[in-house]
Amino acid sequence: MEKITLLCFGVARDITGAGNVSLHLRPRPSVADVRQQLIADYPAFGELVSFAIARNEEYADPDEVVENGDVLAIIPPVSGG
Amino acid sequence: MEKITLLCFGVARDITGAGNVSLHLRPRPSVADVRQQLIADYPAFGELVSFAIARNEEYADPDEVVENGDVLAIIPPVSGG
Amino acid sequence: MTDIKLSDQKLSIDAAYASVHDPACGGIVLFIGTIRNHNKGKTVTHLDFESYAPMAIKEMTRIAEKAKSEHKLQAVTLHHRVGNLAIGDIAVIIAVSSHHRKAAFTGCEQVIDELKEHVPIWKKEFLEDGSYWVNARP
Amino acid sequence: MTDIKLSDQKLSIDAAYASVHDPACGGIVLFIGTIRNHNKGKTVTHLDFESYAPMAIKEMTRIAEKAKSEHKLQAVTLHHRVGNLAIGDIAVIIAVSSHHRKAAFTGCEQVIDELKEHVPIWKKEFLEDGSYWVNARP
Repeated sequence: MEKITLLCFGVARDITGAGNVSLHLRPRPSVADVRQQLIADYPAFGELVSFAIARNEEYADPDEVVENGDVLAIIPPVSGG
Repeated sequence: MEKITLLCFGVARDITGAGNVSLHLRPRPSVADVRQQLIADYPAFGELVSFAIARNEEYADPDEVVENGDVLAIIPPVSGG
Repeated sequence: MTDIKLSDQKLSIDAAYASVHDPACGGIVLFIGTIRNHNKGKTVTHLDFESYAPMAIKEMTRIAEKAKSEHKLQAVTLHHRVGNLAIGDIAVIIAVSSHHRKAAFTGCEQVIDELKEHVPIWKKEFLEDGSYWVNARP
Repeated sequence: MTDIKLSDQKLSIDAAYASVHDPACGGIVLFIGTIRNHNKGKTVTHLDFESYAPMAIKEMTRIAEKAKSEHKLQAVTLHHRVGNLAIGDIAVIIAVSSHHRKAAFTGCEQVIDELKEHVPIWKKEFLEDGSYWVNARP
């Protein structure tokens, strides 16, 4: 098992109660695996309109593989402008 | 015959050499008559891309009748903005 | 609200913005037309704007009111400069506020399009080797 | 040129205008997004904007560059405010200059549309009786 840390913003910070959250996953998980584990650990994420995962400051596709050292973030529905 | 005076702006002032121009027409001419007389007296108006006649500060239709006391103006192609 | 002005003084973007700003409206679109340093490959040195003022004000008001009602805008401001203008000077400012930003964009564009077509204002361009009334001759 | 800024200081319309102003371009379009005093029938007292700053800057840059190349714009400026904002404050300014005004309108509208869809900035609205993250929940 590997510890994966994600940055939390907006409603994600409210849900996890902190600026980042750690999940335990097999090594080199896909982005889809990370999403799934996040919802398993924090079911409230399943109640959002949607959310994305960013990898190294870009929107990540579900089948991308998370490498050691990647910076991950939870991106709840944006509302700038 | 009646004297009809038109205000001149932009290139119209250059053509007539003054801020207004007088034409001699039968009483109660149509706007089309005014246009025609203007081109007869100042053929250079026929060389413009187009021009309109305003009656009482509004664009006039060719078949409108010019009444005593109306304020007429020659409106060369506009170029504001 | 519509705010129409024909002025021989410098136009202010802040004043145009303030005139349409409304705490109930989230979206404001501005169009700012400035004097370009060239036209059709020739270098422009400065410009002169002349207007048939009372009719220009009437047409500007009509165009602003029409856009306001057609696109359900909150406020439309239309300020046009006249007189002698230098390169870079602002010739026209259109400001539109709306509850819906799409309507603000469409309304603002309609106002500048119709202004350029109908408002009796004439621009004389001064080039290095002469001057001419824009759009007048083929 | 593109000019991207994420700032916790008041945004300046004049600065945004100046950043795209170019004597070769006659047309400038600005979009200004301000804080509304109501949303869905509720009275808003103030707002908090949070961002994932490095990613927000990347997305803003990508969106501005894309609009610039797709619509052949001369310059695109995109300034967004973060932190605590009051009613009437400016949240975002987009300024676009172009040789063709139609492209300036289309490009400016595209930038605000894409910003609202993609840029990682989150708005928390404070009402008289509570607060919530806008768009987060159904």
